[in-house]
Amino acid sequence: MFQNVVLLCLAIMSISVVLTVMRLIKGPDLPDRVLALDTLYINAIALIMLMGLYLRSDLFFEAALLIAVMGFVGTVAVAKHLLRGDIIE
Amino acid sequence: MDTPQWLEWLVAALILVGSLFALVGSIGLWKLPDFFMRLHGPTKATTLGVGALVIGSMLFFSAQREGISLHEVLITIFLFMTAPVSANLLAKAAMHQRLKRTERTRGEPWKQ
Amino acid sequence: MELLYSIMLGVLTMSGIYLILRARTFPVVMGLTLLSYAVNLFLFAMGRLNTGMPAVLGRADGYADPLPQALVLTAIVIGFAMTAFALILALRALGELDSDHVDGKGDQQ
Amino acid sequence: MTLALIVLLPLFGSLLPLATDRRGRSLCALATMLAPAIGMFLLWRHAEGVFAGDTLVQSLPWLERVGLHLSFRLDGLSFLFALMILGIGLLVILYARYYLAKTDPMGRFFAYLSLFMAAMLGVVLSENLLLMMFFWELTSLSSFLLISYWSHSTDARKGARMALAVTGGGGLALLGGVLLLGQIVGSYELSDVLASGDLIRGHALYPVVLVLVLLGVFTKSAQFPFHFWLPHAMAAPTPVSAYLHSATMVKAGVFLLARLYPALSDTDMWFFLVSIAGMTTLLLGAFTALFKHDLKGLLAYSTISHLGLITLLFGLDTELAAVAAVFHIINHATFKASLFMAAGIIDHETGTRDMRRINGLWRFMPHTATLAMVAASAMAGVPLLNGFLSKEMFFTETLQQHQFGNFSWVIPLVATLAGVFSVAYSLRFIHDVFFNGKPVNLPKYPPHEPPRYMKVPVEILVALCLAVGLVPAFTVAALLEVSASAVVGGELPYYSLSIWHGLNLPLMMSVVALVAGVLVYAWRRRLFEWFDGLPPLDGKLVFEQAVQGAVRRAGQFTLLLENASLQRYFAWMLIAALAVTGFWLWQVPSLKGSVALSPVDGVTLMGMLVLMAGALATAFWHRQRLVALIMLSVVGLMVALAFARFSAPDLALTQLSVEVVTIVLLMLALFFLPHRTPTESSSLRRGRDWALAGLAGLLVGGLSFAVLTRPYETIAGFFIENSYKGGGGTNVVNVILVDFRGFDTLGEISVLAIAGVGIYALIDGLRLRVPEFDSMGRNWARDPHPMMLVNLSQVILPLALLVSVYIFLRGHNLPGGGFIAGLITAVALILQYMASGEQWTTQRWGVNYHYVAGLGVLIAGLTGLGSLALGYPFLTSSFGYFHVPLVGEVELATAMLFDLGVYLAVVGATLLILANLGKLSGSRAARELL
Amino acid sequence: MNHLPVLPIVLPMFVGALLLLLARADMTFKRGLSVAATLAQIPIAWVLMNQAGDAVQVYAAGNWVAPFGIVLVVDRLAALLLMLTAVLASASVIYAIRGDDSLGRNFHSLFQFQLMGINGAFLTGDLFNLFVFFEILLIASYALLLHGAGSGRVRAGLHYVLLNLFGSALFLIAVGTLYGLTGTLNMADMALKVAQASEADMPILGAAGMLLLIVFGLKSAMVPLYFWLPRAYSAATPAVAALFAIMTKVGLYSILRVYPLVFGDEAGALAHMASDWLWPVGLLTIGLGAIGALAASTLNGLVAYLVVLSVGILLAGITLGSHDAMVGSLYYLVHSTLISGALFLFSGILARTRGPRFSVRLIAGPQLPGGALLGGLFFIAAISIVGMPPLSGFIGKVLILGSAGTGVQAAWLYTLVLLSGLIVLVALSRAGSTLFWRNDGVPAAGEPLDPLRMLAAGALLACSPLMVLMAAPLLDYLDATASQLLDHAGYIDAVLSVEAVTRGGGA
Amino acid sequence: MRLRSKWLPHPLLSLILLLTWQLLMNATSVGTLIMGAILGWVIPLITHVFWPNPPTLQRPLVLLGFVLRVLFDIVIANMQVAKLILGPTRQLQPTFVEYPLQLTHDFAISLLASTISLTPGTVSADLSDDRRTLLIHGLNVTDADELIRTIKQRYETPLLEVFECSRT
Ligand code: NA
Ligand code: NA
Repeated sequence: MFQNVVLLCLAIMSISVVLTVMRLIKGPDLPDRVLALDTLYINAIALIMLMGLYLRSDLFFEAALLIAVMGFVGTVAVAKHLLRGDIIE
Repeated sequence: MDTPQWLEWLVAALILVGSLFALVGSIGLWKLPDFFMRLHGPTKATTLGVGALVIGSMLFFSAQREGISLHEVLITIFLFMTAPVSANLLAKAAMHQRLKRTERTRGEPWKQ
Repeated sequence: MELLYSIMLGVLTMSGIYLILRARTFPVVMGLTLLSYAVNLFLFAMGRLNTGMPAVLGRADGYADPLPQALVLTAIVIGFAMTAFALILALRALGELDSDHVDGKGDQQ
Repeated sequence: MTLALIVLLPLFGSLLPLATDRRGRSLCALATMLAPAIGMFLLWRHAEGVFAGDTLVQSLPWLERVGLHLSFRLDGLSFLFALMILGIGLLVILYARYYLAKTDPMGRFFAYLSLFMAAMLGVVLSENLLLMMFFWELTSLSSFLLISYWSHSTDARKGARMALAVTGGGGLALLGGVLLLGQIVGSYELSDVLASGDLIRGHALYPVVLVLVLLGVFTKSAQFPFHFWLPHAMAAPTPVSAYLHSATMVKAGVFLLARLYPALSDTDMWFFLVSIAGMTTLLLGAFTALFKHDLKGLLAYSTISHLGLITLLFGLDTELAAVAAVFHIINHATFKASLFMAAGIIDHETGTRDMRRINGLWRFMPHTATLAMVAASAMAGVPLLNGFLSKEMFFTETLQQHQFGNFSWVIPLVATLAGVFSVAYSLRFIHDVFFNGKPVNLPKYPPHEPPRYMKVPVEILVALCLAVGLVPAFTVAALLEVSASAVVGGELPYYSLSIWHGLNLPLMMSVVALVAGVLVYAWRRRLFEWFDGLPPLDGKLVFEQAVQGAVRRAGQFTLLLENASLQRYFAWMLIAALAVTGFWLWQVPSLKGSVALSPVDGVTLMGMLVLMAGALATAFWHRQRLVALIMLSVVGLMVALAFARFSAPDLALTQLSVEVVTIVLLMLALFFLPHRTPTESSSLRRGRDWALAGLAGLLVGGLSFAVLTRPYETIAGFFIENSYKGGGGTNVVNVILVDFRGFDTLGEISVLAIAGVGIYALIDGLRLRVPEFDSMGRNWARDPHPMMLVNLSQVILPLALLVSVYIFLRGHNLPGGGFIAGLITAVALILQYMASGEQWTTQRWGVNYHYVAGLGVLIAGLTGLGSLALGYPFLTSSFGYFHVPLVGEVELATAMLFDLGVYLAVVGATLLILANLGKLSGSRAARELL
Repeated sequence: MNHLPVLPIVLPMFVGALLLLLARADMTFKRGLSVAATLAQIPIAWVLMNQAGDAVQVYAAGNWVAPFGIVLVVDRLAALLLMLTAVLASASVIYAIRGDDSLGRNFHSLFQFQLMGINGAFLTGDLFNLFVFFEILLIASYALLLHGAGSGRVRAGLHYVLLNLFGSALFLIAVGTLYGLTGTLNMADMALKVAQASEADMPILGAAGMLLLIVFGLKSAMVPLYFWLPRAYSAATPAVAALFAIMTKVGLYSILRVYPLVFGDEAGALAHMASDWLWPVGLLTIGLGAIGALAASTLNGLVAYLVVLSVGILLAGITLGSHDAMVGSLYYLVHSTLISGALFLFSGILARTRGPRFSVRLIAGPQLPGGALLGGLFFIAAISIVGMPPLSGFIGKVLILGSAGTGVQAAWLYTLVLLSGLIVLVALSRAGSTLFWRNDGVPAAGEPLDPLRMLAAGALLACSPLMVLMAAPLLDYLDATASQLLDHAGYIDAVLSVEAVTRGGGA
Repeated sequence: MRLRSKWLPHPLLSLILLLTWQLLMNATSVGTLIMGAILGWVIPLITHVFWPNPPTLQRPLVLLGFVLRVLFDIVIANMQVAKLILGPTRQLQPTFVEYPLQLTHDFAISLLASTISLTPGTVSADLSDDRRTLLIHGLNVTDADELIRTIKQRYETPLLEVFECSRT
């Protein structure tokens, strides 16, 4: 049963990812895309956690943590790039 | 180690709620008419959704092993810390790019 | 799964190669990045596609072949170093030749 | 090894003139003469044996594998040539002592001359054919130096280059021929080769060998159509001409013809190739010589003609013809050397060689004139002089030929015709120079006799012409006998050297030649006019144009291939890769192997679709670079997820960290680069590129599918088994990285460190235009350091460092490790740079990342070195579990120390790259604040 | 325990890393350290040459035996190439310390890492490890090629780097496929596995093997993958270009190492699969190299094409496959590497002497001080590279041609080698007479001859007559090298029978 | 704070790090405590150069209450936002609101801005250059003044207490 719930969640998250990617492709502007990318990162955390639950393995915690960190840094970089061009000034 | 039934239910509920919140965030991202409005979806719903998921996972793995598993909470904390800053920077970028807003919007964004 | 994975590799490779064949440094570097993703995934898959078998002793019933994983790790790092170098070289070329054409043709503006 | 000594003495003797250059000209010349003089002596010591018909072979084994031995041979033929080379060489040295101007560096001249002499001696004295090739090419090289002695003159340079190209090129062909000969015979020793004539002639490769050898011979001996280089070699100082074009260089060709005569002759092919080449050359040279106004030009074409004569004689392929050929070699050497020297004297004294200006010199230098006239008569074949004798023999032999069938009369006709012109140009040399009115506008006037000793060599040579011509039996007979018998390789048939053989056809031919020659000379003005009306055909021009044309075409062709277009190079490489792999993949019976496919689940399908969409979007939108970059990071993220999905958490972690750093890097670069890519390639080109890309995709996808569906046996079990036992860790991937294959990792961090250093060097001194507007043409936003970001980054840094430590420490047993930890640290620091700026951060964090990167490599390396002390191989790890009170079991492994090195190298290299890149825009923020 | 095999890799690595730590130290000290470390490679290589003469030396890094760990394998061939590298590098670094090294940052560190990569590629017995060392030598070569920057270098460097990045991708795909089917990375082990591969796997293995050939071909600069080389080599600093003379040989070495072993006699359908391709490719490379040399407009451009040409000759020679051909090819390899190195150095000296206006462009230039000496040495180098006697090129060509037999192959080889010899002769005599003899009368604007630079170039050049004088012992060594190289079973046995050290081993 | 010194620059941070270490290790033992303590001591020593102007905590308990309130609000806010998103979006009333700040300390302002972003339908879009005004975008704001009042009362006041009580 539990496995099925996890699978259901995975399906929900898949829809979520698809919506996010649709926005990513559609844009229309760069900030939209960056926002979608940021969301995609967070969705990815969910996917990873769900996968861990499904496999009953906690080996994916670090990956999730790292996605959070890296997603943030990536978003900051792009946003900074949009604002100032130079991200390290 | 077997997980107690009630805990499984709880975890299931938590992750289901979390997933749904994340979905809401993504729906918002897709559905809302302008960038500034779309910004609200992911920054809140998705963050919370993932937060719920993480807590579910935390409970699950605490039951799986001896002692509790709390480190998942770090992810939630981290997301709560960073989401506002991302949103802030993206909003600034959007204002800088003078993105169109829905006509209903009151108030003015600032010049960057 | 194997077929899907292979198709994915094919598409990834195709996109990378198409970009490599462009005339400007930036797309080429992006193409190389895509290509290195494809290559890493390819190398990785040579240990076959395993589900739920991380090669951490005591954490799973079976273990995926750890060797390709280690190789990919090395390849990722090296690929990063190389991409970085190529990119900065592209900048240097921009500085020296005033062009981002891969052949340094001075046709800016 | 006295024979070797004869060769080696002038070789090393070439240093003597260099050493004595500053001590006076006479001493220099004397020093140069030392080696040939000793050589003469050594030769004389062997004379007895040679004249007794012995063949002396002295051999020192050297390179058995190559078949190259230091073996020398002295028989009649080589004795004759060595004698000429040394004898005329000595005379030329004496002559040159007076000929060279004070400003000409004499030491260098004599050094080259000595070198050349050594090379010639080597050619004629070698027993080993490869050794002979050694010297053969050395003659080309040293003559190149001699001809270009006056290198400031364009003619000298071009003449030398042409001579080198033709004779050196011919030498290469000869090398081919010699190698094949060696293959056929199984030895390069002349004794073996000469004894294997039948074997060689019967071999399928005989025609190839013959053509290759003849190419060497004809180029060297200036046979048509390779004759054109010789006249232009006249740009050399006259002593050089006197030496090279009488007794030596050009004679090397006919020498070889004589040398290999027993091995290669006696076939139709030989006859036709050699005799036709000789005949053509004979006539062409004689004819052209008449029209040369340049004194040396006349002699040059005369030389060509006489070489043609000798070649023709060898081509006639009878033993008597061979005797005649050898005889003419001797005669030509004496009269031509003296004529060149005479011409040199005239040039020396008048300052010009143009016969239209040089007239009536008899009045000014009767002594020289007499000598020259005698020598020229010998050249013309006037009776009582040596040239007459060999010419008579030649005429006789031309009449003995029937191989042309009904056209056999052609040979004597050509011979007579050449004789006519020979008489005519010889007459011109005498009449036009020494008589024929008064000199016209000479640069040096009045000319007078040269220094006494400058004439001595000419006198000696002319005396020889006379002596041989008058009393051949007492002078040359014995020498001719032994040398000619060495050529034919056995007993000689009867021949007579007497002057009078009765009133026979050859004599008639001589008379016709003499009379007609005088007539031709008498009508020369008409002939000159007619000749001037002919289209100019200068071999030099043709050659130069051919070379220039070749260079031009080579350039065009090279540009065609190497058009400096990376796109083209990539396409070449792709096509090559597709071709060679396609060749094999085409042969695969079934791409799919025996292993069943595993099922696809929805989430994975979705992930892969997203990945593919991202990849395609990157390619499609590459013109909008930032958009493409965002798509690229989608792909990066999905790749990480794929790693996680297929049981590789370590890879997922690594991919994630690397991906972000890469994106940051790309963005840093994008600041300076245009934000849009212009449309440059045609749709056809894009179509081609998509097609190539598609094929490459098929290749990679196909390979992957083929492998994934095939059964699998691997050494992986070993790693899983020994990871804990032998490596002390439960994360097998990490143990492979830091232990089983630590060497790879050591290399990998070296790559990182080098990249960091290399990039640092690239950034150093780089100046880039800082864009003042964003891609939409607006000013950049004002705020360089958003406050919320600054504050958050400060909070994150310590936390990230903590996480780094965590990831680092667990790496050995769980996913993580030094590399990922290093990237986390690096990313946290980069966040500081992004949030607060490069200067702000550098002020607070003045770490030299060079040190960090270097230290990382050093620590990792030193860890590996530690095991050496214990007698284990490099990089052997050791680990132990220690009980610490209160804490419990603690594992200490050298692998951790190694991993620390990795960590430092990663941090150092990454920041070396990124932080320095940040400096590129200078202190823009600071400037703006002012 | 004999640790010598690891030294040619580890020594430059340590010195390279140390030089990073000394980034701000006194230049004289860094130069001394770098030169000493490079010179030290010569005795190391010498001892290894002797050791490898007795038996193939196998060193199991990390004490993990083959095929599980990475082993270093020193056979005569590897040792020979180590020696060649050591000599070439010594001359290059000595040349560089007269100023070329300060044109950019961190020259000596990069130089040492470059040596690490090259030596590693020669020593490793593991295919993936070979990839790693390729990357080390590549990344270092990128940086060294760009040392001193300038538009020419950057332009050529961009192509060089990007093409090689693509090459690395192909390398990984090839290695991956081979691993995916054989389950091993050790070359000796892989040879056994390939020999046992099933019919259905053979074509896949073949495709992977050929992909690898493209990678090695790119490094070794064969047709149609050499296009990057002329511009890159002629753009590089002389010391770097001279060292790069060994780089193409790394590609050739890899071909020599991998194909006869893994796809050799035992490989069934795949036996000698590379040869069919390499033969025409080699011949084409000879032809195009010669044509390029004729067309070159600068001296170092010309020399770069001579490098290409020599690759063609070597490919053809290697493909002949016989023992004798191998001996000849190895001799020619040593010869061509050293002499093209010398020519690059001379070219650098000449450029300095002629001054920046003329550099080594093949146009009339100023009157050269010491032109006779320089011209003389150039003349000797040219003779050697053309393959004229009495220098090493002649012996090399004689050996290779002599081993070609008298068949169709020989016809092609003779024709191309001899014709290319003629073309190069014309090209070099044009170049030499223009550079040293034609002058427009103005005195040189450049520098006087530097004795140390001359020594470096002269030392390399001196190897040519030395290789003739010492030809007998050298050929003996090469003879044994070829035997060892063709004895695949011996190699495999040596690699796979190496044992782990237990209990301290006994040093 | 007396504890703050050259050798222990940020005691609070050290404590947080010690706690985080326990979280990361997913266990608490003597070993993890020792290690956590070491890291909690060393890392601030290394990183304190990046903290030029650290905040001073006056009332930790108030902070705790604030955190709990915010967490509660986050949950509520999300419910509301979910409703807004899923419902008809045409009736939404997006608004930019300029919020006058009382807080002056950088860190506190950041905290407030973050809080606003995490809670009901608001996102902190920008901070004025003089750091006196915060620009907030509301997803559905009917009364801007009401919003300002709510924020001031629920969030800014406690933060003022925690970080800048001396000035309130
Ligand atoms: Na900057
Ligand atoms: Na006259």
